[in-house]
Amino acid sequence: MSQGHIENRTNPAFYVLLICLVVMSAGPIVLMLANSFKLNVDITSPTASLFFMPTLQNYETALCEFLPYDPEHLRRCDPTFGRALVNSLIISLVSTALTLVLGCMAAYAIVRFRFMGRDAASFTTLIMRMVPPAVLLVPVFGIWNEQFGLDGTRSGIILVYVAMNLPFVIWILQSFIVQVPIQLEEAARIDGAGPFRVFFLVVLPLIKPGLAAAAIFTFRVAWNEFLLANALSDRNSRTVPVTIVNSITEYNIDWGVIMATGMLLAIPPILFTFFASRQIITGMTAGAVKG
Amino acid sequence: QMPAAVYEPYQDVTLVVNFPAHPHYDAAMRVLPLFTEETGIEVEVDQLQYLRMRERQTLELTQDEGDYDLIAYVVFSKADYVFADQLHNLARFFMDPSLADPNYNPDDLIDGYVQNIGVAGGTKGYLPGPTGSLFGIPFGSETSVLGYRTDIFEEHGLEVPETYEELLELACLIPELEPGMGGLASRAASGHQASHAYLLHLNPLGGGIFDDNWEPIVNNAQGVEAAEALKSIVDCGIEGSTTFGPSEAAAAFAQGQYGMFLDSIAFAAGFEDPSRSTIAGNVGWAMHPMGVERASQTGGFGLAIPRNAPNAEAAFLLMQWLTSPRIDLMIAMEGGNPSRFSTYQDAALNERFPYSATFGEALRFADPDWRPIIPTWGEINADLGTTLSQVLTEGVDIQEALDGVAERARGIMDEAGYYAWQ
Amino acid sequence: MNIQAANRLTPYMFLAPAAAVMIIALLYPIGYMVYASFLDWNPSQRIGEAEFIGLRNYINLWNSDSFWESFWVTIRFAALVVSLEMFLGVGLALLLDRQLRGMAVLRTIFILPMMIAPIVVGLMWRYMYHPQVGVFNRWLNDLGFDTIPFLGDSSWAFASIVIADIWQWTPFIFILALAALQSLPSSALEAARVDGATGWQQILYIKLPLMMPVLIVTCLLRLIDAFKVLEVILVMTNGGPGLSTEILALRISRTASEFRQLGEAAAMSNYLLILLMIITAVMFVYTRLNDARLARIRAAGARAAQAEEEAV
Amino acid sequence: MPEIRLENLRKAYGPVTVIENLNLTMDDGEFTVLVGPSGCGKSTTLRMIAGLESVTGGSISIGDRDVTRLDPKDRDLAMVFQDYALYPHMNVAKNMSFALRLARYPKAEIDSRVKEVAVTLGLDQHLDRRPGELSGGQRQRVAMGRALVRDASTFLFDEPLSNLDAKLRGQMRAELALMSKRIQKNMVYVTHDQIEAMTLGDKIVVMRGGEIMQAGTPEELYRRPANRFVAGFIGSPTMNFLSAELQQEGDALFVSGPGFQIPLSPERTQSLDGRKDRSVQLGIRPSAFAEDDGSGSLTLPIVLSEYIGAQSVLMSELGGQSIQIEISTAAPIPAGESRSFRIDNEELHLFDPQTEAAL
Amino acid sequence: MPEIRLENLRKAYGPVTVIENLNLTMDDGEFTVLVGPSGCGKSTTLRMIAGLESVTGGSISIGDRDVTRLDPKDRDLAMVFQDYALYPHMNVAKNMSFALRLARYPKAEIDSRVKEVAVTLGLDQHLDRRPGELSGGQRQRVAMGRALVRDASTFLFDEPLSNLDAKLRGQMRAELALMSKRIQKNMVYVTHDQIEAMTLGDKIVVMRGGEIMQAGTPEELYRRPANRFVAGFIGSPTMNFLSAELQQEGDALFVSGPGFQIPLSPERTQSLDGRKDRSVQLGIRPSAFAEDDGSGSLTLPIVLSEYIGAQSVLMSELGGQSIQIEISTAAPIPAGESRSFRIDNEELHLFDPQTEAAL
Ligand SMILES: Nc1ncnc2c1ncn2[C@@H]1O[C@H](COP(=O)(O)OP(=O)(O)OP(=O)(O)O)[C@@H](O)[C@H]1O
Ligand SMILES: Nc1ncnc2c1ncn2[C@@H]1O[C@H](COP(=O)(O)OP(=O)(O)OP(=O)(O)O)[C@@H](O)[C@H]1O
Ligand SMILES: [Mg+2]
Ligand SMILES: [Mg+2]
Repeated sequence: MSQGHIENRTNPAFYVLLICLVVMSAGPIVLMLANSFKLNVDITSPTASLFFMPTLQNYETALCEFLPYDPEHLRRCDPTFGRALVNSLIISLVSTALTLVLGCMAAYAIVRFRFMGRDAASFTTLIMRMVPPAVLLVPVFGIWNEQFGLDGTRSGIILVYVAMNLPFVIWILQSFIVQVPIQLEEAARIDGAGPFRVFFLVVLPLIKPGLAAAAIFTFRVAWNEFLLANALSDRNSRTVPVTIVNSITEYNIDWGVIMATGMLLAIPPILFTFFASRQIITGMTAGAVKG
Repeated sequence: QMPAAVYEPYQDVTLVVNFPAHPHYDAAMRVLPLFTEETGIEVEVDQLQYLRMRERQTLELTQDEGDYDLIAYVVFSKADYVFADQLHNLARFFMDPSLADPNYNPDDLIDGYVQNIGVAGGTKGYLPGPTGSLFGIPFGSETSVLGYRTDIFEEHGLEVPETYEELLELACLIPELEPGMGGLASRAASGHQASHAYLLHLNPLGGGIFDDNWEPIVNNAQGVEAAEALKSIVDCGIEGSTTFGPSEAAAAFAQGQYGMFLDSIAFAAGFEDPSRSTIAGNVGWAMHPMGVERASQTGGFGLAIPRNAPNAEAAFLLMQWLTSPRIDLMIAMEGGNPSRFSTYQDAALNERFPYSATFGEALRFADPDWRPIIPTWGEINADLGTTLSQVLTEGVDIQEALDGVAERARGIMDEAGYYAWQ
Repeated sequence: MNIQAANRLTPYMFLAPAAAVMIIALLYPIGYMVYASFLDWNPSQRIGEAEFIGLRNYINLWNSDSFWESFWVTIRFAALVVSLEMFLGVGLALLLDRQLRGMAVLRTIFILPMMIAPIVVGLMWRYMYHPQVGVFNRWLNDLGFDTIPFLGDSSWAFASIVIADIWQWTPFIFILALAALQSLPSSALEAARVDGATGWQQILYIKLPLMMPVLIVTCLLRLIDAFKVLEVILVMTNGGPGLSTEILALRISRTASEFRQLGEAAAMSNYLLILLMIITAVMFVYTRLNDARLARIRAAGARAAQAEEEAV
Repeated sequence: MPEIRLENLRKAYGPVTVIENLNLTMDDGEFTVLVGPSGCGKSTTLRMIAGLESVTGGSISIGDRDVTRLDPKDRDLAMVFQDYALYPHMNVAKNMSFALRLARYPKAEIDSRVKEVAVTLGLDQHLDRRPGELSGGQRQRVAMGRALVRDASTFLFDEPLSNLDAKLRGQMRAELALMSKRIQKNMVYVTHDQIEAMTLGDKIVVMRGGEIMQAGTPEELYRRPANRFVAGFIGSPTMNFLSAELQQEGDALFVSGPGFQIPLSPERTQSLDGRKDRSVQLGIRPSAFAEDDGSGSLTLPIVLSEYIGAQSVLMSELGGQSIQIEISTAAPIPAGESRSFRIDNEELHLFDPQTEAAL
Repeated sequence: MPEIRLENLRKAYGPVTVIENLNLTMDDGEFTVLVGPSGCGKSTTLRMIAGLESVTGGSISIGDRDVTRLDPKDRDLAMVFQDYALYPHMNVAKNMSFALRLARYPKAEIDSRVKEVAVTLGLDQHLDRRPGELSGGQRQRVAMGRALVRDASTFLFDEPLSNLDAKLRGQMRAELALMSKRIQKNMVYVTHDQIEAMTLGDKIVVMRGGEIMQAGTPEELYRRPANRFVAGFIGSPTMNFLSAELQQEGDALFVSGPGFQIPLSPERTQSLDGRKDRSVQLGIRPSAFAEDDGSGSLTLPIVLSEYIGAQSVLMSELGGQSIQIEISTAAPIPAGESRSFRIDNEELHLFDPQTEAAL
């Protein structure tokens, strides 16, 4: 019943503010986009203006292996981008899905059950989030290699991403699960659902906004993570962020290509965000309980 | 031509090599298919950004069985890898008649490079000497040279500087002659970049980081002079140049904002590329100017064979092939950095890259000891770099700053055990 | 509210998969790392080869000026960044919590900064802060002002990384705050409107209190992450000028990879860990105490009520 | 306190129209009760008056002011929500005082008002509980309290007593009646309780499927329902409906059906002139039956008998159609017997079978 | 279907005890109705039977099985929650079929059951709406439907009809009565509606402050309330209570107070022997008054008169205490007059003023 709000006549100041904010937020990205269509000589020029000859050269470089022709400015095509893209997609999606499922199960346990070691579990989880990846790198590499035999595999990377993101997901979802009216769970239990079905059939659908927000973030981390991916992946499982830094050598920051690759690289997470953020909707529990 | 019989035993091998993302290696990779063609050995290249490559190698080399047969390493990795006994001593291969090419002509390799990059175990541990031996072969190495704007120099009738006095004078004269233009483009950003720029001047001006007993001497008169030189160069640069890394410095020069540029030869090609540079055709090259001595920086990459390489012999064959005179030239023609004097003298190459002869000449003065290649260097370097950054941006007193660096460096060295024998 | 007599194992079953993953892939390596902090260990060694040196790493750090300088830079950075981001992120969420056409696109735009690879973000900002080429200084120039040494002066550099971080991470708070907002019971808001609450009052008295659980966790998580920011600053300033932007995470990563002293890096991150644990524990204890206090008040009220009822 | 006028009010959720062309004026100080079957649009109407639901068409004005697009906070009204809508994070006292605190009432006054209302509602023991720690009825009382502490010019109540026990409900009803007399504010009240509707309302509005069927005083509705629907809806137990025909015998008009033939009064006969031999719907309230001693017109078999203290509800049959009878009796009437009843002519309601309008 | 036994049941929330030592047996197939003032612990009792609330003390058994610590899903019961607790992300059909789907009923059967119940509840038009798009009463019906489709051995209803209109409520009541006859399952039903309690319950349990005041058949409770509380709680309008004294005059015993003196029957006199001259509480139901022609014992002034179709509720005064009278009248009785009434001796209830127990 709560759907038709009275539309406030929106203040014009709201739109002005909104436009300012959009400019602030998107400005750097627009600049990036613009630069991705420039030659380096234009990018680093202190005098170049808004007007420049757009060129697709940078994109040609980034995507050379997919092009039916050989771009003439390019002397050699790095053939790993496509493979890295596939790896990145698989690793990010799988690890996001796993993290969410495992994470919200754990969060649910912590929120809804009283059991021995509950606070300890919850606190430890948070602590684990605090360790910087830089110091984990060497132990993780050693353990993955020598003890798990997972080095160079996608599963190895997925494992570490899931572990790294779990504390975040567990903590953030806790606060969303708390808000699900407990009466719904009670109703489901009366209807004969065991704890798992209560969770998957009733709780999970209702924390969609929280899940979506967590998913956006988890996906983003998995998609952009660099340090561990570099250490744990081999040629075949390497992800895009690792390949992109190849364009940054000490002597030569290939601005155009980096911006182009950066833009291309941002497309999957943007699409992901776009669809995930549609799940952030209001009124999930409208009409559920009276009170 | 090497008889194919040498390669026969390795027909089924696929070599995995680890290369940095670097113009020289890009050039090498364009030539690489020829190797497979000639020898039947497959090669897979794993290319990474050079710092990442180093990180990965560090981890990889501790394994029992490694992934890589042949690695390219950054010069300062030499100390770590050799110390941890992770590289093959190349003597083992050069002694093996079934592997070593009699026409390899090692004398032709640029000594400065070999000493700096390839040899370990001699003087001070990281330099050549009676106790030293060879662990790697330079491949994609660089040295410092002076680039200048021929058009500007011509217009104002300027002489190409031969000595540091001339250099420093010009560095501050150009901004006066050409308002808005900086003198000498230099790195200056906090940390490694500032330190690097400082070291560029330290040796030519007669200074050094340590004396022969590992006592820090950065704070002696020469050290201070080098810092003053750096400061005056940066001060006579364009606004904001204190944040420049090499790419910004190069970009500023390429945009015509500087009259001179003193850094690695690796930048030369970029200045001639109109998609990156507005000054193509107007760049002249000269040797690194002389202070009390001529000493150009050396650095870059070398090739080595890890101890845990699955196919060490075949890897050696590839290494030898890549650094042979014929292929060295071929790679140079593709835009790589030669490792051999003969290559620099090659007429065809000079025709293609007119500055090659100058570079070859500069390399005769390549200094392998412009900074220590020891495990504690990373920390000292970072400290030196941040302290110099404070000198450049906050006007901290130079002597005081360098005294501090020396003191802390001594502490670091002490802890690492360098004074145990005293 | 729950009966958990029937199946005491249930919570453990829910927890088990996540716990297993975290123990294997996180706790175990962390154990190594804690152990490593007592070692003189360089990454070319295996852990067994490293020398045990007791607390020396900790003592060295404790006596190191630059460590403390980094430490304070980190604290300043985290405090500033997190409070500004919370403010902006929550504000933005409140602003955009309405039905407008194209809202999905608008939200995506605001989330965008978080989605760009950190290295690219760092480069972009370095580019924008560039003394000649950067947009900011070029605007200043065009408007006739002096240029600003965004990255070349220690205070400006600090401000610059704060701005970049806010730009990049406000979306994090924004998404979570938005999700929290959208999960609010709409009926309470309707009641507030009827009760005469203005927009601000609804925010202050209804929305914010109801979002609080999410906001607290968000703030905590962001704080933790702010202590771990690395790539963007690395690319932008590499910690400079001087040590003005060298936050601990950067120092840790450099100690591990540049200085190759894993033991010291581990000790440093343990210091950081201890600090964060203290912050978290304080928040934990505070909320617990608060809850307990409220419960006590209510219990007292209830007892009084019961006593009265019995007396009647 | 000015009058509220709804003009051509329309509300649709997408394709579903739930309020259709509603016209209603609630006079200054009037107590209006909305009744109607579940889902007929009572809450929606209330929420539109409150400004919580956007209006699809038509207009709402309070006094001379068109408030159709005004924000709830500017309409100066208090409301009890059907689903309570308590603030989950505030205790009972805070819930009740929220509006007053927003309006910056002095603290002492807030406290005294809250205290007073809480005592009336029997909530004074629970003032520092959160809603989650209350029983259903207690929550509803908090919702009620939140409106009662206020000074608004209009009060909207959406089934405010549905979850209270009879006694409390009686008290609250009395309280509301008193209040409505005392403060003379506009009150709009939704209820399913006949007694509430009858005793509280100055005017009762019967709705059905988003339309108003009849609006008038309680007695009007009970005595002169405008159509079959209102007749069936008002009064409990509900009116019995029988298919019948109007038959003329001489001057007299009879309603007759299988098994019965009841003469109509002369006035009735006159007004129904021209309808003779037409079929009609005959409505008789269960309470219209009175036992008589055999002289009455109807003898009915008792099929089922329910005794609810001092009163009996009987199920019977008339011409194959089952009817309900409610009479006061001292003792239960056993099922299976037959009894004789009479019906007052005034209590006969006739409706057109097609239009369902009263004749 | 086996009997449910609550033994020494106790429930406390921290320091607040809400159920105190409850003992109750609900027989196999019995329809038990819980009534009591708001907040007395009805819902809590129901929820403990369901297994949703942990038990602080005592035990619950169903048949021979002690279920005190059993999970709800293993108790085989269906429940209508007071606050509905609908699954907001499922449409009406999904809500109703959830339990059946969990139990893996064949799809065709699920569909037919849901369809059937939905028709009964008048929800068949709304099967694919989400709860958020329903009116309050429609939601309550969905909650009801969710229980009705099930095959459970015990049904728990927590005020399931409170938000429905009279007509629908009547239908549903009939439906429930039928169902309880037909399927002979245990039903426990919480309501505030007297009619529901009286007509549906095989047994009514009156609670107050977490304790049982009286349990028995509806007639028992109405005719022979065990104490003043039950007497006041059952019956609507509520019983009038007057402070009085027992006075003996000769053989006859009188209850008398200021302004009245009513003789007691000889049986009564006998059973009250030994109490003479003691003060008592006299209870008279409003419906116990009957008009007579002046010969009666009481002449009362009519202070206020409310006419609610076929019946009048009168406010009067007796010895300074206000009383309520309900009588059937054809026409409204004007206030201000005085009328004469008689009271059947059977309808006089006497209570001990201290213990409140019936005498
Ligand atoms: N979490 C809680 N903490 C303290 N007291 C509580 C809590 N939950 C319920 N109570 C109290 O327990 C008592 C019994 O509540 P219950 O819901 O059983 O009442 P009820 O008989 O169903 O009332 P209603 O008819 O109003 O629904 C109430 O007085 C209520 O205030
Ligand atoms: N969001 C919606 N979309 C479609 N129909 C809706 C929506 N909300 C309400 N309705 C329908 O509007 C009608 C009127 O609803 P309303 O809540 O006004 O009924 P009501 O008269 O208050 O009923 P009740 O007595 O059951 O509370 C109902 O039939 C309901 O199903
Ligand atoms: Mg309603
Ligand atoms: Mg209840």
